[in-house]
Amino acid sequence: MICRITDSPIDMDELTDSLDSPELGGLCTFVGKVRNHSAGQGVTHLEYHAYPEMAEKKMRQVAEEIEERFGVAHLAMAHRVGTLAIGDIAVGIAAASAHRDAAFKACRYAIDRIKQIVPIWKKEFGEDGVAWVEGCAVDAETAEPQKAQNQRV
Amino acid sequence: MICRITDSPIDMDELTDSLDSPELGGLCTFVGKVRNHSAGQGVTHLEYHAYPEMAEKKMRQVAEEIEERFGVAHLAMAHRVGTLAIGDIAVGIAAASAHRDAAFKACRYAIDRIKQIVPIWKKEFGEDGVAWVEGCAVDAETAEPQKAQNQRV
Amino acid sequence: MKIRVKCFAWAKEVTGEDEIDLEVPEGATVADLRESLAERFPVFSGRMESIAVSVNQEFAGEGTPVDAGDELGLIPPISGGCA
Amino acid sequence: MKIRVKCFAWAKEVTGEDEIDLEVPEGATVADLRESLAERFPVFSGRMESIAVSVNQEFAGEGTPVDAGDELGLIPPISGGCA
Repeated sequence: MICRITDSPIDMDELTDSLDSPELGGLCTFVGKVRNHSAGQGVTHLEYHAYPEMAEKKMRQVAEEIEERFGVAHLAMAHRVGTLAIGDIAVGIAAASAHRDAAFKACRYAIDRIKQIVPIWKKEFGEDGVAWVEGCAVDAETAEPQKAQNQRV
Repeated sequence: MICRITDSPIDMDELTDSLDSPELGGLCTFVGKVRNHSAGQGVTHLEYHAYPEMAEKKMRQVAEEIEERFGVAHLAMAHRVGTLAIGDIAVGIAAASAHRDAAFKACRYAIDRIKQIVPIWKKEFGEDGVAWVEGCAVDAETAEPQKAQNQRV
Repeated sequence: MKIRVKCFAWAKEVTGEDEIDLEVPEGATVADLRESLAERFPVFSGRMESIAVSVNQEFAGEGTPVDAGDELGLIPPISGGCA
Repeated sequence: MKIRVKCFAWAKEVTGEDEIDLEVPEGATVADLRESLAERFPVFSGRMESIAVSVNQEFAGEGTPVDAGDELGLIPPISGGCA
């Protein structure tokens, strides 16, 4: 199982190849790329920052949650950090299972959950300036996310 | 938009590359591979048969339904026919959108709907013999699918 | 009139043909096609309700007219994809 | 006692440091860490509830003890992924 923070380009083939097995009929992948727009304004590039050790630990937690919830043990996920251009892959996820329903659910849960609990931050450089994109404030007591506001810098 | 029945191996990179565009932040793919088991019995290989012209037409219908339902216009789908070995890709789908929710929904709808209305047949060669795997009988009046039983041959 | 009907998968296997010719009355519909089919190939009678008929590459209801110039097909239950 | 706290993203930017040292009483908790942080960097006061604290790479509640040997972090709202 791959749970990786990396400053190199993400190779989806590597992620999917890591899951290859003759009993797995369904493979669902998600690729998150840097868009040229965000909340109606143009974006020129992004910086992704992470707390790498904790981020990989939390990714492994996401994988454990997925195995518990959906019985899917064949997962690979990688998130890139550093400066990314439009079109670069920021995050890649692959989930394989005997049947498609579990593969889709695992992949969807992975990206949603990564955005909630994996300590990665996105700084957006756009037409209107620079902002930290802050999706989820983690509630200290429950370690569960709640909606946050972006911080302009 | 790719909607293709093919007797050549499916190249997922070709499908996803066809969707590349700077406004698309989320890409969801599904790959269906030949499993080494089905309904508890071992499978040695498969044959996929199609009514190719109608199949591609029905795939285009699926794409139209997806654009209507989810607003997702960036789709690529390919289904292979002929003799396939364990691990071969039978079907590949890619859906891209600005946001991930629509990409996931489009991709999931595509594979579910393909299995309902696109005239493709699977003949399974396994330990216990040979069978046509018949998932969906299409109701003639509504052109909507209903559950069918496999036919042994 | 004579109509030509494409056979796929199980239907191709039991007819032994890619295409079959059936005799139907002028002004025939899909229902007439089925009647002629069951006469010629009794094996269809037992599972006629699971076989769809396509007319010009669309699934067609029982009342749909069929003509010698139409592209007609017998569509056993499908199993697209996998998993 | 002196504790060392890692700063990330917005927290790193406003402190200007990868890590800061804070003075807290013996037997301190995350709540004490926050108090010391707000005194030293008043900019945190206005949005303290959106900053999570990690203790040894886990999100930690207000009553969690903090010790000089712990790996401590300030976690602004996260934005993993994209799209």
